[in-house]
Amino acid sequence: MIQPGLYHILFISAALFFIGVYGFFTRRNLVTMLMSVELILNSVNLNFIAFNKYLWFDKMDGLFFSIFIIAIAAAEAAVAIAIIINLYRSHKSIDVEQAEELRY
Amino acid sequence: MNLSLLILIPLLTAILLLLLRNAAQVKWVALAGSALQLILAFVLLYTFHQQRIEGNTAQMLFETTYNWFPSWGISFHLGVDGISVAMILLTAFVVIAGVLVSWNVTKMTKEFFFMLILLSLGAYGFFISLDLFILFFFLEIAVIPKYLLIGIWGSGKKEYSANKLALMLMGGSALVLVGLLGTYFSGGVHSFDLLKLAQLQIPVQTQMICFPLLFVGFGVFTALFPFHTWVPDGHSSAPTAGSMFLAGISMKLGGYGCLRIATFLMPQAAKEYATIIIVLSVIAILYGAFATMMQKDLKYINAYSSISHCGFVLLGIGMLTKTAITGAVLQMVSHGLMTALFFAIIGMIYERTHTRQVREMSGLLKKMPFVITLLFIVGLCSLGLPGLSGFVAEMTVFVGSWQHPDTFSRTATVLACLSIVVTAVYILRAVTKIAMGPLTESFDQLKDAAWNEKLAAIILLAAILAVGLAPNWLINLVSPGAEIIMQKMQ
Amino acid sequence: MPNTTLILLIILLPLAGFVMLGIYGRKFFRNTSGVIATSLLLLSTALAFYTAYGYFFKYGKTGGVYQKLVPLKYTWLQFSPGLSIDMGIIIDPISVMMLVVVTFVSLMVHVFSLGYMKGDERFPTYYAFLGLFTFSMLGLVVSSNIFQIYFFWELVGVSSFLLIGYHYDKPSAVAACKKAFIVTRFADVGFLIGILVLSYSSGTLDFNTLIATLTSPQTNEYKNAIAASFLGISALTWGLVLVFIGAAGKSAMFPLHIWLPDAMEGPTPVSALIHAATMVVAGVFLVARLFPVFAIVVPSALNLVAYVGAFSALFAAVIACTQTDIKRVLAYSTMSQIGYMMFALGVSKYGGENGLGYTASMFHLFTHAMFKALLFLGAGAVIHFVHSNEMKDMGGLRKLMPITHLTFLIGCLAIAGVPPFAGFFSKEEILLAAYQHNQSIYWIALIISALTAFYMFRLYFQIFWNKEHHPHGEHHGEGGLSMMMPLVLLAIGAAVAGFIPFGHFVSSDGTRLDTGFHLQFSIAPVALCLAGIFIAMRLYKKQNAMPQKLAASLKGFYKAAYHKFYIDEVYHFITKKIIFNLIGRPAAWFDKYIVDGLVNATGNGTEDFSATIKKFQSGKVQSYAIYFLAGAIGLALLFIYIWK
Amino acid sequence: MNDFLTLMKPELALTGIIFLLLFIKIGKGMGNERLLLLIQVLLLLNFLTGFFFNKPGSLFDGMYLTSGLIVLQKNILNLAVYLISLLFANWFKKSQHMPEFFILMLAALLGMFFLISSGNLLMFFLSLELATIPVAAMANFDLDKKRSSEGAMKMILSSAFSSGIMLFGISLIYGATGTISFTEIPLQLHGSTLEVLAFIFFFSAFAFKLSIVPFHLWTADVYEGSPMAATSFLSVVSKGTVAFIFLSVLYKVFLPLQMLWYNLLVIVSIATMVIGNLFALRQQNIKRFLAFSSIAQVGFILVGISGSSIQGTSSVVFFILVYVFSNLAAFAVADAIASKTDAEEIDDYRGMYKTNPFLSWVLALALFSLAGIPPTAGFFGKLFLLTAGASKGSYLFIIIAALNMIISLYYYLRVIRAVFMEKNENPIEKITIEPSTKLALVFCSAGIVLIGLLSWIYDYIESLA
Amino acid sequence: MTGATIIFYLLAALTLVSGLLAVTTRMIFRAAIYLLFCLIGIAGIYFWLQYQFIAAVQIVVYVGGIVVLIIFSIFLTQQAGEKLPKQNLGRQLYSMLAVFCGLALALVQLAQYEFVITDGKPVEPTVANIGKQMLGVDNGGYALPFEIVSILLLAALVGCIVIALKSKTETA
Repeated sequence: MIQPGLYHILFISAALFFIGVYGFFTRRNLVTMLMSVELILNSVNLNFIAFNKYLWFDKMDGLFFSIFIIAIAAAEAAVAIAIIINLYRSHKSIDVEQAEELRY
Repeated sequence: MNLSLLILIPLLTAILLLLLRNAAQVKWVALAGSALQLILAFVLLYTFHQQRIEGNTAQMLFETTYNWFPSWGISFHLGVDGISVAMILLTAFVVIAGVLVSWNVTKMTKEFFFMLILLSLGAYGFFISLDLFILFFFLEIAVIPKYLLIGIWGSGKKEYSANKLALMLMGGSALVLVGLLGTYFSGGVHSFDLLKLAQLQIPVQTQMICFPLLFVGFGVFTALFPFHTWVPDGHSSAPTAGSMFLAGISMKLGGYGCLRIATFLMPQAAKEYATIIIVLSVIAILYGAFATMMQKDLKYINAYSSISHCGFVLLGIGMLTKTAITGAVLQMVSHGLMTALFFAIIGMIYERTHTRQVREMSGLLKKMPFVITLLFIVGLCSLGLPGLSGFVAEMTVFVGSWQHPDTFSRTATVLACLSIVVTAVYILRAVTKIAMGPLTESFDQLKDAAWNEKLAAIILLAAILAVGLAPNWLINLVSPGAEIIMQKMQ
Repeated sequence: MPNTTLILLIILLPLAGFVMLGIYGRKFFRNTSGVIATSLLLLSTALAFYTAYGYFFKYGKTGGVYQKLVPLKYTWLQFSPGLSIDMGIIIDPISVMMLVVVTFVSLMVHVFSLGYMKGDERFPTYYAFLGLFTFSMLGLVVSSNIFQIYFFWELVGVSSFLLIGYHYDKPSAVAACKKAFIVTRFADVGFLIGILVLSYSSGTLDFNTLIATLTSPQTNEYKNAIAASFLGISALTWGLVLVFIGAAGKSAMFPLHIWLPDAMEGPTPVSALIHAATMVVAGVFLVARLFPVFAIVVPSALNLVAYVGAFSALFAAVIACTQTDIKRVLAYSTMSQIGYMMFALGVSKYGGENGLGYTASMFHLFTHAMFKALLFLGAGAVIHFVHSNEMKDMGGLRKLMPITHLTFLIGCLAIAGVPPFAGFFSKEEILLAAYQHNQSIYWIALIISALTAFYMFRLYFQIFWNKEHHPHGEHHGEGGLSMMMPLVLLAIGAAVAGFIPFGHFVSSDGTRLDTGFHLQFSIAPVALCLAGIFIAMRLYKKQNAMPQKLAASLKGFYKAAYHKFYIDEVYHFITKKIIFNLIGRPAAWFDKYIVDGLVNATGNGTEDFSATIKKFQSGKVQSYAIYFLAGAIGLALLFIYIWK
Repeated sequence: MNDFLTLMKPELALTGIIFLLLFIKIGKGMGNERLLLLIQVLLLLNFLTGFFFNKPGSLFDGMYLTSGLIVLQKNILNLAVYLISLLFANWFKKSQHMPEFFILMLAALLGMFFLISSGNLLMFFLSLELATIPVAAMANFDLDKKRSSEGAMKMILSSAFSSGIMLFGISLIYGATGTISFTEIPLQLHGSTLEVLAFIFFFSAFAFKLSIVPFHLWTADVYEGSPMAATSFLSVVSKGTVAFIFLSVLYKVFLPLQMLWYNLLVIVSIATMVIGNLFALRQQNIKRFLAFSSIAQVGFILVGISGSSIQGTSSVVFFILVYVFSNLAAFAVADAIASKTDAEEIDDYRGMYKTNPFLSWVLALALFSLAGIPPTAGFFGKLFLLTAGASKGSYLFIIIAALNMIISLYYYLRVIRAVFMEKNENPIEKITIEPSTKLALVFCSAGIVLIGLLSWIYDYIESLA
Repeated sequence: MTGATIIFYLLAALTLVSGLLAVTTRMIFRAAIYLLFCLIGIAGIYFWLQYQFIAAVQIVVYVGGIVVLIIFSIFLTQQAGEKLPKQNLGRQLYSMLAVFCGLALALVQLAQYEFVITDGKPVEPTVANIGKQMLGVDNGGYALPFEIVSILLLAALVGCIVIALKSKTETA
């Protein structure tokens, strides 16, 4: 095991990113899809922090970026959940495959 | 003479039409507008002639330029030479005749005449513009009126035909557009101005790309084989005036474009591609003629024969001699007048007999001598009888084509000549079947032409005779224009 | 000098008649149109005679040679410098002769028609058409420009079309006029291409210049025209042969003759005018017009003319012997006689004594116009009387129609070549010319002259002798003065025209040509001709069974001749089966299913494609996301690894 | 401080309106009709003030940029929103949550303003989210319709996903260049493959917003499900905005990668035109139809963008201006019909000309403009796009683009055919439209006809570009 | 092999494993809990990187906010004990393929890229520094983004209220 550094974190973040993407592709439950989105956003955050820490420590752009991402994630999650709940009311289901009325 | 009048008058007529409520008013306003166009066309002819006599030898007369999108190198640049004047005269004649034969349109009268006038606006604009952009603008402006004329007021499988026509013509203009853009950028001056571009030496490589685009694009309009299939369906489904405009004017836009833009701007490529053009046009001439022979519907007959006749236009252009090009322009004028008259007459017959099937008609000469006599005359014009315009045009094309001494062009000319027999066959088959023989009983009560129809027919016939009996004025008008195109060739 | 205005008037008066009667006839001149047209033409004829007199006896000759005068030349259509269609008038012996013939015969027909067409519904139209035809024919004969001749050539064709189809409600008439137009049109294409070839070779369309250029071996044009060749034949030969095709079409030479018999569907006076005396000789006239070029430069083309003419003459004569419709007999006889004129030209040489054939041909043209018009008008009178064209409905008419009988007999004698009627002299010269230059044609010509006599008298006897006629229904005599007068006038012409010293006026090079009468030489043809008459008399003077027996014994040959050697059927096969089925139908099919099909297939294909890809828009948001990522990765891969 | 007020005037004005609406909503409330009138007046004023006291400049250390062109773009968007408030009056009056709808719409518009003005990636990202999330909520405003919430769900999830991808790209750009400022990024870009990857991930967010194939699949579903006002906002305003910022991002920020993005644009624009057209071909639902047609339109916008910077910019801005009029008019007619008769299928429009000539003509004009037929402005718009795109000299590209115009004409004509030509026993009843809507429709029609013919409009845009 | 290294690897393992489980487990409630662990793992990495502030924000917003929101919504919409429906195999395979390609591409690109390091003076990410810059107006101050986010949150709130209040208006 070598000394962990930038690349390690980048790899972790990339892996996490694609784990999130995988979840987004395969989870049929809307809430779990939303969870996958959160994973994606978190992996990006990790990227920003890592770059800020290891490369561009003279400014705090990466840091601020991640802070704002977190805020946005919250807002997005709130609206998404509101919509999901609304959908649940009308569809009586939050299975994404039940919501395929609009197509072709 | 201010050329923008040619645009303004149809435009004002169209706007006025929109404001009217009463169908009778609409008709008279449309008639007045088109009469004004005709007068204007004559004034133009006269002043043009006057200018030439006074020794004004500029390529284009009455040039006017207005600023329009200067950043693109677009200007509202108008001007005419003899070729354009001839085409404008043709348009004016066809328009007034078209308005007259549509006198009995009852369905959406206002919209109908509005579309007709809009179509004429497009044609005038096209013929007088010296800027490729506005030329294209006017070319496309005419597409929608055509579509609606066929689709709303047409008959038969009108929606299909209207669609086909609009799409194929748009396809043609799409190619034209690309060709124009190529020209625009290759010239190096970033200008759409025809005269400016003409002074440049467009690189041969660009010419080789842009010429076919332009030629085929415009060729679609003028029924270049194998892009002609909109012609039969479109013409046969259109209302009478629509067919007249389509065949009389619209198809000429293509020929004019091939000549004025493709050939004029890109002489080297025109030479290179001449063989292909000649082959295609000879195919169109013969194949169109033979296909016509098998048609049973009058409008189809005329539509297919238009393919054959427009083949002469392209043949003339492809031959690239001054006489042949003059002949091509003459053929455009002649075919425009003749086919408009033909369609007008078909319309009159159809309105009375409610059929266009040749085999369902017989002996009509007895009941409507005026209409049928004109049918004879126009048929004879179509097969190139001396004294009518078709003869003058075709002979000029033939003589011009024959000036090429090589075997290929000679063979092409001979083949093209053969078509006049086939033309005689199909014209006579149709005309004699309709006009002669025992009268079909159900047509016992038919009436001859009404005043408006007579007037329309006589106007067109007068033009046909004017070209056919005294062709020299037209040739003298046109051939300097052809001369200039040929000079660029050297 | 010729008076241009007067000559123009000759041509334009009939045109005036056409325009006036064509537009206003039905309204204002219902009954008077015949008189108007006839008087216009009378004036025209008078002027023509005056002009002929002036030309032949006053100003035509310079230094003993008849000149080609061009009193009028107006550039009608300028193609390019040097190449233009001029509307002009050329005055030379043959054109002047034709002016006289055309106006005179036309006048006769006009007069005859006053009675013949009386009461017809479209009386004004009829005279308008006659006027148009006369105008075109006159324009044709005075043409100074080869394209001008084509111009009037076509007009003649169309007026012929109109007149043949005059009884437009009769399907057979419609078919006939169509056929006439199309067949001649087909030949005209040859003419047109020929014109193109000649014009390019000579660089001009003007007759005088054209002939001058092509017959003088030192000009460049001449050298080029001889040098340029296609398929091993010089351009000039091609040009002349093609022009001759046009001429053959108009003049009903084999195998382009098929329209002529059918053209008899037109009113009989029309047949007399167009299909006997004037239009059909246009071809001969055309060859005569270009004769110097034919004779001096390309004798091979002239040979073709000779053989085609001779064959047509024989061929038509054989068929004429078997026909039962009197007008058809006359039609075939016309074809045969024109064949005579043609080969007369064909065997001729240029200049002096050698140009006898030329003179003879023109002479025969002249006399033929007289007696053939006479025969047709006579036939018209007969048909008017019995209301039938078929010989079987006739017979014994000699007492009922004495004037007709007499004049018809004169016509028959003239055409058969019995001295001293007109036909004898002209035929004599032709035979002489043939004998001098082409023996084989001479023998054919002899046979034809016997055949001619036979079929003409077969006709004559069947009409006027044979069985007794039992007229049924009302009886209206022979027809009035208007019908009889032309017959008499023409009969006089047919009787005495032969005595005109034709060679003094018309010869290949314009010089005076003395044509003598050679007794020894005439014996053979006259004997043959009398034999023919005798046989016809034996067979047809009394009603008997011999003709049938004879026909039966000839079996196949008779049948073939009766069916005109099945040429019509061959044409029918070629047009209907080959052109329609093998070209027209496939072209229409190709257009409908291939060209149009491709266009539609493009449309349908696009729609189908659009329907197949619709499943990508599945409504599944996760699939969308997969496409999203796949798209991004795909583009990234493309631009990182492939398209740098 | 003075600078702050003038430079950020459009944003401040919008914020003011948002809060005013919020207070009205929280307070005693107002009748829908009066409130709508108030909003319309406010928006009109907002639009008009956009023309005064403008000057170029930047604020917040270059985070916020403005220039004549940007102001113009904002004005165009303002105009579009004002037109929306007029055109969909029918729907607004019936809606129970009109003030909230406007709050969200204006918030999104505010986000768009910031987006156009953004000077660094953070601002870009935040305003993009601000421009998206409220729209997703708006999409759900037909609360009792299943389709509406399905559409909203698809939109919010897709956009979250696309944000994730974009952020990943941005993080890589940040890592590679060390800056998020638009002015500094181009100095640090060297065209390495990581940058290519980052750019493409970044680009995919634009592609998502602009509905570029293959990132477009959400579009039609969301358009169909959403209320017409939201749909038109999404298709006109939102797209226009993203196109605007896309221009400056490509021309300025990623200038060093020009070769890359040119080729990229060629590929995706061809794909977009073709796929958009092919899908539009067989749509029955008018909203879906317009959705796919607008995808195809984006393909054309990309052609223009691929051209050189000045002509590309001006032609795209001009086209968006035209597009605002044409697309809004089309949507408005569809909405007028749908809100009265529930007819959303093209077949329902058959024979409409008999009963509703005015609406028919407006629809026809709008569709012709979208199809690019003269004399409508769409012709000029498309032609300028193509001309700008042709400057790079790739004929095949332009030919494909031009041929796509034919396919698009085909389906536009399908609607025209239904309206004008086909016979129908029971055409749509005569529809009475709100006077304000009628006025706006007339205004749109006039715009469609005149914008192209009056060349100074284009010249003005070009002078700013 | 220092303690820090070991801690890092442990945190990494925690993050990745629980992340993976969060997207694969078929018990929805467990998925939420795995997500929680994953987020905590990330917070741990932030701590490890000595970015305490962001770590704190992570825990407060994510763990305290979003995950709770998610769990609430799970309760609202689904019985907690129920197993999630299975995704069809095709979709899974395609997803895996896409994800694998993406991951490979990203890793390769990241690995081969040589990042440059700034030569500037490090700025300590202290709360004071962050706060100052967050509310600053110039010199890279983040006041404007801050305001944008606030508007966004406001709008999100309005949107959520409208959408979520639906039942109330229905009953009213």
